[in-house]
Amino acid sequence: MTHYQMGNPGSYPYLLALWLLPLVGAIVAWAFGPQLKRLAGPLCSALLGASFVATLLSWHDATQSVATGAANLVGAHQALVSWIPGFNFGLLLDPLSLLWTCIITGVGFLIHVYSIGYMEGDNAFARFFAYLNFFVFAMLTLVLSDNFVGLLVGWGLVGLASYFLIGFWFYKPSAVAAARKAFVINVAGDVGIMFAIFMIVASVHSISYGDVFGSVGSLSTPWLLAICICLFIGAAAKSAQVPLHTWLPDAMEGPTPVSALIHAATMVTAGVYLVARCAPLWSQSPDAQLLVGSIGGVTALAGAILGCVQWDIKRILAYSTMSQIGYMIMGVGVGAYEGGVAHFFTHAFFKAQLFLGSGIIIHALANEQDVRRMGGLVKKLPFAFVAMLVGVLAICGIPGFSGSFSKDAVIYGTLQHGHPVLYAVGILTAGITAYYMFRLLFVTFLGAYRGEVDPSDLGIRHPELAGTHTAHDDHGHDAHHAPAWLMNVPVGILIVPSILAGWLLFGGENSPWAHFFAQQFPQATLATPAVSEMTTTLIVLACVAIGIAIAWRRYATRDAQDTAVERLRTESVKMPAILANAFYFDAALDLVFVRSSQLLGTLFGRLIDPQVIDGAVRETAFSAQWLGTFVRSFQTGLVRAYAFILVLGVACFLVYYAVTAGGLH
Amino acid sequence: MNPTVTNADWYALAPIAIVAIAALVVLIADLFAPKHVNRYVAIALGVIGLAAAGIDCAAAYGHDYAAFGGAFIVGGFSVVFQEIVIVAALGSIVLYGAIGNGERIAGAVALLLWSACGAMLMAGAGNLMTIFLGLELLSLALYCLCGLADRPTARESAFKYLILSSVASGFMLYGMALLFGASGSVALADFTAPALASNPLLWIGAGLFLVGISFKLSLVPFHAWSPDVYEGAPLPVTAFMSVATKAGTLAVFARFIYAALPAGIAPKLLLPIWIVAAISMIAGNVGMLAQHDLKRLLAYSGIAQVGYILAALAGGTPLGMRYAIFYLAAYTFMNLGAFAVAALLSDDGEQGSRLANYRGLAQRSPVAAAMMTLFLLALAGLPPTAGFLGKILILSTSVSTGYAWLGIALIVGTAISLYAYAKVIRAMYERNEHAHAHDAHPSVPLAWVSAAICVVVVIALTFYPLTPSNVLPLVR
Amino acid sequence: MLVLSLVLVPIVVGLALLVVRNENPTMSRTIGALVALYTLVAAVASHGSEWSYRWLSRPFEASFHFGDTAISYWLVLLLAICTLCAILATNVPRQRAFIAQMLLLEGAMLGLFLARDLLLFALFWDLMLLPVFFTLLGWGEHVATAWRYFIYNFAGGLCLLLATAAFGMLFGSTDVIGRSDVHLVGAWVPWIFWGFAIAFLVKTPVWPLHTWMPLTYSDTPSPMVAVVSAVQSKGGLYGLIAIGMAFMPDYLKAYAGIFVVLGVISLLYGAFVAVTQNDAKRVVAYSSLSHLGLIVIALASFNATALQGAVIYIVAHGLFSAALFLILGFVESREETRSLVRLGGLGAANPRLAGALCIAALAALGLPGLAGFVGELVILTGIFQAGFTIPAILALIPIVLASAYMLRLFQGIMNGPEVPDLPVRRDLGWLEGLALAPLVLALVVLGVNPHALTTFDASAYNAVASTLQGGTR
Amino acid sequence: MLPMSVPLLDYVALSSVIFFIGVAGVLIRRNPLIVLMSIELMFNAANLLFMAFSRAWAHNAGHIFAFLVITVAAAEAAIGLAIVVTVFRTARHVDVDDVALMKG
Repeated sequence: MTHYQMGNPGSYPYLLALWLLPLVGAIVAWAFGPQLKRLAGPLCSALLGASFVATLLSWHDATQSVATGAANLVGAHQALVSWIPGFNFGLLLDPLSLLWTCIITGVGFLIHVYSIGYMEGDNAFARFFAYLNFFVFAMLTLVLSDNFVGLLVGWGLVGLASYFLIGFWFYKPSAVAAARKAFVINVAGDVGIMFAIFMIVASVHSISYGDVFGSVGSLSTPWLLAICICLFIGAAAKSAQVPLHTWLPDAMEGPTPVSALIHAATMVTAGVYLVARCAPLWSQSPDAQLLVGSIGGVTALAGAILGCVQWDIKRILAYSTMSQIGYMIMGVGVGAYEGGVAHFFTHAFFKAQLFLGSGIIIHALANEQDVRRMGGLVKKLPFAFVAMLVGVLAICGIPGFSGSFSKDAVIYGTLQHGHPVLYAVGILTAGITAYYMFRLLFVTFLGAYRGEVDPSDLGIRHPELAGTHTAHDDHGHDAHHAPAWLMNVPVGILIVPSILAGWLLFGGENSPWAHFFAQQFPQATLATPAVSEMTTTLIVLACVAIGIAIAWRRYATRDAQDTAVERLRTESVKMPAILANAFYFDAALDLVFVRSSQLLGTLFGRLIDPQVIDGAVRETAFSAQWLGTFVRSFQTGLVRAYAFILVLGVACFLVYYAVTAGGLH
Repeated sequence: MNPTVTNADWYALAPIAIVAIAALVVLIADLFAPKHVNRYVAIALGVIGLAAAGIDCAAAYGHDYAAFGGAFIVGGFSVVFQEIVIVAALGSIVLYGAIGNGERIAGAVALLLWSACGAMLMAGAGNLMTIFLGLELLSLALYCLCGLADRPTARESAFKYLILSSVASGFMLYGMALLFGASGSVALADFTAPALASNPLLWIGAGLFLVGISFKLSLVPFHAWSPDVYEGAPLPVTAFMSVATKAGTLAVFARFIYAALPAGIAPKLLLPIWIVAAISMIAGNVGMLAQHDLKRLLAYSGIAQVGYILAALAGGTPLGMRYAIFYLAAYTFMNLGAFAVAALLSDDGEQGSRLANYRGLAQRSPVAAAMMTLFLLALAGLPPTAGFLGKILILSTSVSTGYAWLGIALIVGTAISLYAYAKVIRAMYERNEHAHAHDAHPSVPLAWVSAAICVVVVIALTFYPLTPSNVLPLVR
Repeated sequence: MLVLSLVLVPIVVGLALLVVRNENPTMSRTIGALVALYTLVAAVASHGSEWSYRWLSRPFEASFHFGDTAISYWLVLLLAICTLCAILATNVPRQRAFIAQMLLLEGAMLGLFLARDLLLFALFWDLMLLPVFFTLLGWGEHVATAWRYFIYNFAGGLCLLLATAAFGMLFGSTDVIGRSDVHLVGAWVPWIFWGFAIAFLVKTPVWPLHTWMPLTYSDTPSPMVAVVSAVQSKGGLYGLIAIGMAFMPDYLKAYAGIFVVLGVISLLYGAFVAVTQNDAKRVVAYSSLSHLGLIVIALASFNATALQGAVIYIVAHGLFSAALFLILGFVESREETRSLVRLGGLGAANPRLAGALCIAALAALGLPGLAGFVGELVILTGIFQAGFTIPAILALIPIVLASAYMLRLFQGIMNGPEVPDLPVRRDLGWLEGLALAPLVLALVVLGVNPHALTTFDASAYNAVASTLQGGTR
Repeated sequence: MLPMSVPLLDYVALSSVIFFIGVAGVLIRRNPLIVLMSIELMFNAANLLFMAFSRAWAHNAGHIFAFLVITVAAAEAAIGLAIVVTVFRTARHVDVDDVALMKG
């Protein structure tokens, strides 16, 4: 493919509208927050809803030209402005960005509505919605941009939104630290993309997707690999891939709707988007594919393993998110773009649902997040149970639920693209996923309520560190409770796609999904694996069954339910250090980057600057002063001494003149 | 040599004569003037005399004439230097009005005027005798002036100046004798004979002659007298001495090196002077660093400033001459201005010019502090002052004539000096709640006026760089 | 004449303010703001006009020649805006004298940027040291700082003086800034070049000539340091472009390695130190070292894109560092400390202050969508294009560090639990808000649409122009 | 020119000896009067030289110069003595080294 075309150029007012509406909402809610008060939530939600509608309308516009035969390529491309000479900015709505836009605006809308209920009574209600809308705008910038710099702008802005929202309760030191960590790691990722842009500009002299992808053939293999790696650094940071994942669990400091929207459904999948978007690059670089696929696999496995040992309900979901994104990255990494992207699609629904479900629990338990202090909630919160159950079934890949289709597509895709090891990793991870998700479900909902048990009996050593947050006092629950439906309806709506979304993939190569993306991704010639797709599904199912069985045995049998308190304590206390410390990734990053920077900073700032450089200056000044005193010391005040100096000077003169005059002869 | 003396020869001496006669008039008038106005009479007569001399002198600009067979040469060169001397004398007489002792002022004014005569004579001196005469007239009057204060330090300064200056004069005189021996003539014009270029007598004689010059210019290592004498002498005398001595001596020096040397030997012959100038730029500025007395500090500053002026002359180019004169003129006003401000603030006591008295000046007298700051900045060579432009011009000549090393010495010296000047500025702007030093003469209008004039000139010279073209020294 | 009035009005009014006896702080602030506003308007109105009057004809030609050049136009605007904002934000003891110093500083710097004559440039170069020096003496915390500032910068100024004199002698005229037919070569030129370069590098500053800078920036009252860090430091960079690059491109190219190395060291060094400083103003000071190091690399890389980026970043850095210092000044005046250890939790009670600090800090750390990012990205792209791969890679590290120290700064002041023993809080007043609004607004506008900054007419600089033509785009 | 019975060089040598005796006197002696006398010695050494050269060149400028110097030296001695008297009026011992109020 020597020429890469990005949709049909033209003017698409709806496209512009869908992009800018959330920005309007953000600015209005931010600027007039005190005046809007509680109206900010509905306003921002409405704007986002309008944005969703505009998405559909603009897609309609985009397909219009195909329908009338004016073009054969589905997509809308609107050039906007020349940012700086040579850096032109425009919007691109093609199947890939449409998918993301739909999730961002659609799921985003639901989460907004949910938030009206969840954030009710918070002091900074309007600010919250301003941030949320700003995030949506940033994320739309990211996915709708038609060039790498626009992508990077969006990339940075979503990081900022994420920073604001993680640190939303900025009076909590832990939230502040988590926000900063997330931001800094994400900037490290931005820097990767930035460097990729340098390389792209240096070789292609353009930042437009069209130009870049059109001239892939002219890039040398190492150069292409370098670009891919740099891009992937950005993707890894944003999508919490090993080893840049450590910010994601901490990011759960933010309000739960934030976790649902940003740290599950949309922002963290930006890495997937990037790899899928740059499919033309990756497809030409098998080494990059292997690398990305492997890292995705490792992340999937590591996330799943760490998910098994968490107690904070949101951290469990966070690790599961990390693991699922690992799947997606693995999929798009090895070249199974439809599969990876599909998993993003289904994951957005069921993970949003899981988070929102857990949000209902947290809300109901006055911000209790530790599953050890839950239990028996099935009777208290039946709706939450249903929501969580559907989510768990979907994430585990139980046939018929959405997750099964997409996950199988990814796992099978690895084999199709010739990566049997990753195939095995995918299957194994599926089993572990089933284990920890059902563990979550059982511990939370079955047995007796343990909220009144002394935390230390449950093995909770540092309640404040273990995720037992009782301090969201601003987040008052007593005053005007919003109607429960505000939180329940969005969750209820999400149940539908959580179950059904996967069916779009039904039918393999003839599925609507495959048709939709037919023009989007480069088609590789696929091997015909020894194992069929059906067999794969069965193997996965077997693993899942084993996982569920273990979870059942450990947490759900009558016996286990009765001895839950001791069980949980033993498990908490005897957790292997390597797991408790999450494979020491945090410590290693801290040592290598944070400590060393601080050491250098201290060395420069405390020693070299004041002592060595400024010391030299002071020494010079001092020696000037000393010279002054030295010169003074000749001024003894004695006339004869002065005369002596004078005569000495005369002697020098005379010697010079005598010698010079003598030399003339 | 033309033995006949015409009227034109006498007219050439007219400015000097006017000043000398004015001195006599001052003395006579003092006998008759009532006691309570006698100081004003003396000052007024002195100012009138100097002004008349200045006007008469200016008329000679552009009319080059070698009077008395070349003994005294009038021209643009001598006019400029004489005017500088007159300005210095005017300034210091005014300062006498500000701080002087009423009973002795007539004598001091007269001596000052005679001293100025000496310096003016030097400005036009065309042979060794005139030079010696002018030099001694200048010096003898100054010895007396230095001692004209009822302080031990003043007497000490007179004594030190007397001894050391006489020794230097002795060396210079001996050098003159050798020069005479080499050339058979005392006229500067006769030293240009090519045959003299390799005459050892000329070299040694010139060396001793230059020693005398260096002493009067207070170049290191012949500078030792100047800090003590400047500190001890009455403030107006210091002001006068710091400018007039330098002006007169520079005139002699410039005439000697520009017009009185056999062709080709200047670079070698004068090398020691340039080295000494470079050392002065550094050592003078370094010497300022540890001073606690303004007059003493300005003495060291003067040592360095002369170094800068010499750097302009090093190339021996006409432009260099002009820039040296420009810088000397600028220096005259900066220095006089600084002394004028000092006179505003201190009586002429032992402690009068201690830097400690300047602490917190900005609070007590912001305008005085601002003016002093401007003069110090000008001495340091910061814009928007003539010092800045003067340094640029000097740098440009020294760079273009192959004496870049003098330019670098100038830069290094300036950098050092800045620290010292800034120290004074800092003291003035220090916020001192217990500022006890009283300002002795806070409202002497004459001193204010002279300081203000200096401010205007120092700034104006930056924007209208007067570098008169007709200033090449002549020998006949 | 309008151009001339641009320089003279602030100086004359400043001097007049020094003399008058009226101590009403509002009056002085109003007068100062009006003058700054006048300079802003006049700067726009006089764009492209010139005024000239012969100064010297020997030993070289020199003129009082004022007029903006393609690049200095932006610096003049930046200066006028920063001064206006800083004066609006001024609230110090002895207000009248302080405003007078601010106006003198503005006048001197306007003279510097508007000078079309090298000698005039040198004159204003030294002149602009004085107001800062006097401010440090009168309002600074330590006298030693005033020394450092003065000695370093004056030493640089002396080198500039020497080089200017040599330039004049060599070329015969100093009336050259903005001329395109000046191209110096010869045995003397390297010396001249370094004379200029040292002055510029001290002023910028660049490691290891920087130790005056953190002291000065932390000791000077905020309104003054806002102008100094935002604009005065750009004098060096402007000089590098308008003099080094324009007249002696061969030497800038020949010594590019030295500049790049110094730039990279500054870049990294400043960033690492900023991470560990506890004094809020020093964090920003060291971040300046880091940011301006990048611009030095950009200029040395001799690449069209990098140069464009440098101009953008010069303006952007001016805006955000002015905003940061003003905000830190507000914080300091309220809480009487700048220690990040002591401060905290101000955001809850001061949302507007927090918002402003947030935007400024984000611009400083190069957040996409704000002006700092544009400059960084374009500079780095250019550097990389020019083949300086290693510097480009190393320059990425400070970006990450910047996010760390800028967030530490922001969070250390605004976030976290409220500190009980800090004095009573008061959010931004309308005047303070008015002072910050133009800066913050400009950061956003230039971030979204930096186009105006990139369309400067570089043909005035022959070497620059040829660089731009020879650029890859 | 008259024949010279004594070679010029001898005059030069003598005058330089006298001159350096004068210099040494200034440096060594602590009595201000002797110092003044030593200075006179230096002047007179120069005078001797002037006379000698004047004769050698058969040029009267040297004679005139010498008279000038004698006059000046007289004035100088008068002023010098006056200053010495004012400085040492109250001192019991007359010592150049006692005059050192100002230094540094």
